[in-house]
Amino acid sequence: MEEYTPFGHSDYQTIIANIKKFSSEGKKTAVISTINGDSNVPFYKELGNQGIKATDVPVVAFSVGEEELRGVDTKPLVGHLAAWNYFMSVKNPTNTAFIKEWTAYAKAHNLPGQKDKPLTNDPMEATYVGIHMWAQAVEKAKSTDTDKVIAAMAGQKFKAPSGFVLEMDAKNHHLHKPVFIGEVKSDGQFKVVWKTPGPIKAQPWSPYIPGNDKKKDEPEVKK
Amino acid sequence: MNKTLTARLFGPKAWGFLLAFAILALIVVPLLNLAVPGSSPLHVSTYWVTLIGKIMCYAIVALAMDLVWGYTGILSLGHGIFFALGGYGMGMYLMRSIGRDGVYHSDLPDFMVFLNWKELPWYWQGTEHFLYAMLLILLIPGLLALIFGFFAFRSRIKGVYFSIITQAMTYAAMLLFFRNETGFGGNNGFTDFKRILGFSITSPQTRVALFAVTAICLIGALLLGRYIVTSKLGRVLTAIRDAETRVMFSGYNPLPYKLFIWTLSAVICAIAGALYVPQVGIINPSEMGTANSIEIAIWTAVGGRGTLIGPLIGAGIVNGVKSWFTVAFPEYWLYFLGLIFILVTLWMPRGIVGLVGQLRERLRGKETQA
Amino acid sequence: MTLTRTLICKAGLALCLLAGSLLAQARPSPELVMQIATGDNDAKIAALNAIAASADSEARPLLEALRDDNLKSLAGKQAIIYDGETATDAITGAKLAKVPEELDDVVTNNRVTSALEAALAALDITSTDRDTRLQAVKHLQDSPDPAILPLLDKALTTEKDSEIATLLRYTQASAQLHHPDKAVRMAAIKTLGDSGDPEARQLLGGLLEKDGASYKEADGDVRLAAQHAIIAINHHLKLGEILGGLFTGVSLGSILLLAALGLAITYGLMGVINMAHGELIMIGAYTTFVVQNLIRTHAPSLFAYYPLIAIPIAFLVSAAFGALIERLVIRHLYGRPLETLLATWGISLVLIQLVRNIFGAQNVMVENPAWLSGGIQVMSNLILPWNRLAIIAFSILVVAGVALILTRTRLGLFVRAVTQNRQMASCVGVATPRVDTLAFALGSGIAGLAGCALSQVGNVAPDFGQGYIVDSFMVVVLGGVGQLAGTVYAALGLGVLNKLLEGYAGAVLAKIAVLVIIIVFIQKRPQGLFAVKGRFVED
Amino acid sequence: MLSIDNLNQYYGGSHTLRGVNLTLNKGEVTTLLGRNGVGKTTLLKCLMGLLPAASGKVSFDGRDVTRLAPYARAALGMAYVPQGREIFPRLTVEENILMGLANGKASRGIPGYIYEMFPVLKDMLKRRGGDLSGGQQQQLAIARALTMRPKLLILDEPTEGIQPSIIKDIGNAIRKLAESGEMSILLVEQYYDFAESLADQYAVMARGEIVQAGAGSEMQQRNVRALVTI
Repeated sequence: MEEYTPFGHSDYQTIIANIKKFSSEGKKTAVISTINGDSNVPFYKELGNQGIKATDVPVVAFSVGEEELRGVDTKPLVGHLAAWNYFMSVKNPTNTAFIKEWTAYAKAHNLPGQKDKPLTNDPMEATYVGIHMWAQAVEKAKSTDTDKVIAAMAGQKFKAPSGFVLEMDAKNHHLHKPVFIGEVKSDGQFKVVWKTPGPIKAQPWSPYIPGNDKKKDEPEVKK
Repeated sequence: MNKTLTARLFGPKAWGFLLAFAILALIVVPLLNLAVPGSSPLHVSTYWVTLIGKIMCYAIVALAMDLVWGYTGILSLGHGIFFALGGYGMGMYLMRSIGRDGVYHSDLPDFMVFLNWKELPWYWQGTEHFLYAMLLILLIPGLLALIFGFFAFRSRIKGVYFSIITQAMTYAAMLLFFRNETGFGGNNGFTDFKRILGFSITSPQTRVALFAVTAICLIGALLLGRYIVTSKLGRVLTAIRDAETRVMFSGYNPLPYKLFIWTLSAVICAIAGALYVPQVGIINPSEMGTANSIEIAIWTAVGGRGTLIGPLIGAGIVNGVKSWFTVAFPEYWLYFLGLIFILVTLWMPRGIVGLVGQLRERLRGKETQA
Repeated sequence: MTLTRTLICKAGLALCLLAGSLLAQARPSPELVMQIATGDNDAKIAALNAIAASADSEARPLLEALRDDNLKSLAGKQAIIYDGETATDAITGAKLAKVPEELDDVVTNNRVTSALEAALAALDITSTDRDTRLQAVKHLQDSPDPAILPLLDKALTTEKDSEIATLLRYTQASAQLHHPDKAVRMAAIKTLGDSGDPEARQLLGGLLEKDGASYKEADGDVRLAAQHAIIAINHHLKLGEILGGLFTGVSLGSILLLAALGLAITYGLMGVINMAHGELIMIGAYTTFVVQNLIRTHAPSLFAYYPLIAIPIAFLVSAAFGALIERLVIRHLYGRPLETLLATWGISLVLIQLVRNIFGAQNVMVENPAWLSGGIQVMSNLILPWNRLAIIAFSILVVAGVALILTRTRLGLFVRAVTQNRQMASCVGVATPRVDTLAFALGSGIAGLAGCALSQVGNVAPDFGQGYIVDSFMVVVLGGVGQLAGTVYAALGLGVLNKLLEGYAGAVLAKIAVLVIIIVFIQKRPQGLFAVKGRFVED
Repeated sequence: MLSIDNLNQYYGGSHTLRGVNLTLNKGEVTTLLGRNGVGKTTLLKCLMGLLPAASGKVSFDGRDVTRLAPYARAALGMAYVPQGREIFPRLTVEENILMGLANGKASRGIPGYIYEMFPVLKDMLKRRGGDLSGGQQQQLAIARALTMRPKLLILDEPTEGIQPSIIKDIGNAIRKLAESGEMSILLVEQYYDFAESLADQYAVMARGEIVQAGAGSEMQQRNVRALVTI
């Protein structure tokens, strides 16, 4: 079953009803949610109020993180899952420092919302890593010229808040990152229930989709 | 009032301005961009060429809007659809021009490969031919406007009602284009263009050529607008704007007049969209967003409705300020835009052109007193 | 999942039988405790099921510790319950003198949590508190396991409450489908068939499956009964689906109605196209958010009632904004509807940015209080969420209130008179500018009420009003200007139509179809559903 | 009571009122006569503030009201029964009459004398104004104006398109109101006999000007009929 909604859709009654019907037909049901942005709130509210529990029909979201859950009452959502390369709840010294830095920044700049409840999330971490890597590459290239920096980017390493040293693939310039799966906790944070042992190689093409085997993960070298 | 203003704007002085603009756009800017080295302070960078080219496209749209709103009193809140359709028409041609140079080296556009389409949908057939694509750019928005306008005007839907249903139409089209199944690249739209008519789309020469073509179209639209508003047709349109019922009692059927100007406006919009896409390098359904179409109206209002030069000034100023504001004070851009909407409608009902006129009148009044 | 669970249950049953008498009251065996603390997830589930079957109340501290993340393991050798202060040995219950340092969390996943809830429910089934028992039996219903049959039998003998007893009998029947006695099986099938529950359909379907060449259920009579029961359930489910579809339509309609009602007033009265209407809704929602936060910090005891407290405040705040907008801007633009449209669009942009600067661009959390969370189970496959029911009721109240104001008050009389003939109303002494301001404030206040209600179903963010503006206009235009009844019918009609189409075509196409239908409809009837000849329709 | 002093008004390019002067007295009926399109209705609209005066002055009860909004004039005691009645079509008869109380701070009941004067309205209180016949609507419009307890009643062609029996009723009502001595009445009429029978004072307009005025008793003698009929 595959359903799409317009951007900004706010009425998930029918879709939730369809999910319930699907799961009541005895198939083991999980929901993969690619809902983006604001629509997550009405989706999860409806999910909670229609009595769908994570223990019956778990929802795995690909774009719901700490920031999105800020606007949701998480109590009914405990146990639903999200997959990211970083969670705020990851415990390691780099992350502790990262959160502290952000908290101080949000307070100092009086960011609305953030100053009362500073949150970090995966896209923030990715940007943080990205900018640092770029800075390293600029230092290495000793120039801000685009092409030189691109060349210097290859193989850059950076100790990320996720707790691992990330590396930019020397050939396809994707990042090697760890993957975490987290369960929503009642405080809007995630409890990591599964993780990769370390960063995994970035593959733009999923080997699990037929037809992708011919697609190359690394571009041919430009002549 | 309108007539005298129009006449004045097309007096010898105005022709002089037009000529100066043509020289500037067709000779000076290209020279300063291509021939003057980048280190020279006189050099006009490609960024500026693209930005001004983009704003000229907006100016054409504002002019098209003015023909229906300023001169005929029909406010469209959905002109974005015609702009976007023109853009999509051009985009189809540009996608096909990529050929096998895409990421997947397929005959199909990249997004179709990505979405596992096996062959080109029927409505994409022939879009690799430039002339056919140009025909589509004129015909599709034109036909849509003609059909929509025919039913709306025949039912005598006017004023706010008309505005709202144009908004609904464009909103529906946006939702449609957001779908991957529609065959226009879903929410990503078209991008990564490589060449146009065999020329590299990113080369400075192509950019300057596109810039010049846009300037020519702008001048053409302006002359066409002038021809229309000074003709008998133009006078009927203004009469429809001011008192449609009286026009009907005088024995005119307003339908063909309104339909003509509405369809023409849509086609001009589409041409602007087609010129816009190769310059900015992307077209996606957000061009059909509600806010975009309403902004078109404000360009026209800021410059001055019911004048030909007003919309061009309005589009130029609002978008010029926008490019500066969104970089310098992104936080305050919406305040600024919102206040323009409020202040212009409250205190400058005739826009900047009207303001200039008012000032001039006041000045002249003082002179005669003295 | 069902299959694996049954297998594990069987393993659990075996363990229990080994452990001795079924309902023994003794501490859970050290093997079970260690299995929970250090075993893999399957082992944990097996152990939890065993505890569920034994319904051993002595196991409660262990289960609760697991639920609260307080169960720890020490180097995989010792299971320890650590509540943040004291540590006790999970097997002996003895308090440890010193809290060990290297405690490992016992990690659970959704499957383990599910088994844990069932085990806790098994303990709660004999609780003296009715709600606790009800919750417990609902949990058990999800995992009917022959191992807990004795437990259910015992519970049924003492259960006085009919609702709980029905659920218990249903759960009992689910567990009895493979009972050796044919009569018991037939009775169980009948109970399940009457329940109308989709889960029961699965269980019954299991009887009809073939295991190799022969049916799993050898007896033909039983199979026939099962078939009939399945048909009965299907009918029941179909009915639930139809009613559910209707409800979602009405629910969406009530939301559209709330969003559009204020607009119907401002547009109907003054011909003002208020593009900032959505932002007035947004202001109502943010007011609700602020009220929620203030009550949470200053009067937590009233928290459950915060939406009720927020209702009048949201009304007043939005009404004040509306009055201000009318006085400062709209007042100067009467008779120029298209200009009003642009100016109010400008106002909406300013309001959005204002809220963004104060509250941030992200969503803010507006919680459903307990009485607006969850729903009422009407049929096995039909839950009516409380927040949606409340909004339907609320919209009825608001419409009734507006109707009363318009027909029974002086302001209402003046508003109607001004709508029909502004000049004459002025000539008989109606201070029209004041009526304009008040009417605009009323319309804006109703937008605030809508915001308050919408905060209970959707997200609250600075630009969320934009999502409702197109829909609201469609409702008003479709309903016809100046007609409250038209607005009500249009909102409900659009809601039901939208949901009906969504069932066939999906959300995106349904939305497009509805817009196209409206555009075509307006061509046919430019005055809307219930048109009265109004001045503003013409110009 | 009301004095109009050198009032001028323009519509588009044309000069519609040219230096109009007129004074109305308490307890008197003043009839304003003239052919179609000479500016009678324009003058009334200027008096009520529905049209702006370009120059000149209107004073009422000693106050300058030239720049006041219609509702402010109504509050001072000016009541207007326009041409074509302009009752509120979708309000009930009762609500239409109640609108005459719009000035009052609290809502009072409909005064009893209204029903004495127009008994037909009493049976129709719940009907919608738009459903009434022309004559009934005219009575309703006058009733609405009288509910305001005005000091000046302005009537624009109350006999237009009305059956004779009702014209008689209306004439009687106007006479009675004038005789009560509390109110001044300005009556615009094309129906000469009706005007003459009621006039204490008259004025004739032509091309935006008052071309003749005098006491009602002189109308016949000065052959006013010839000035207003074609």
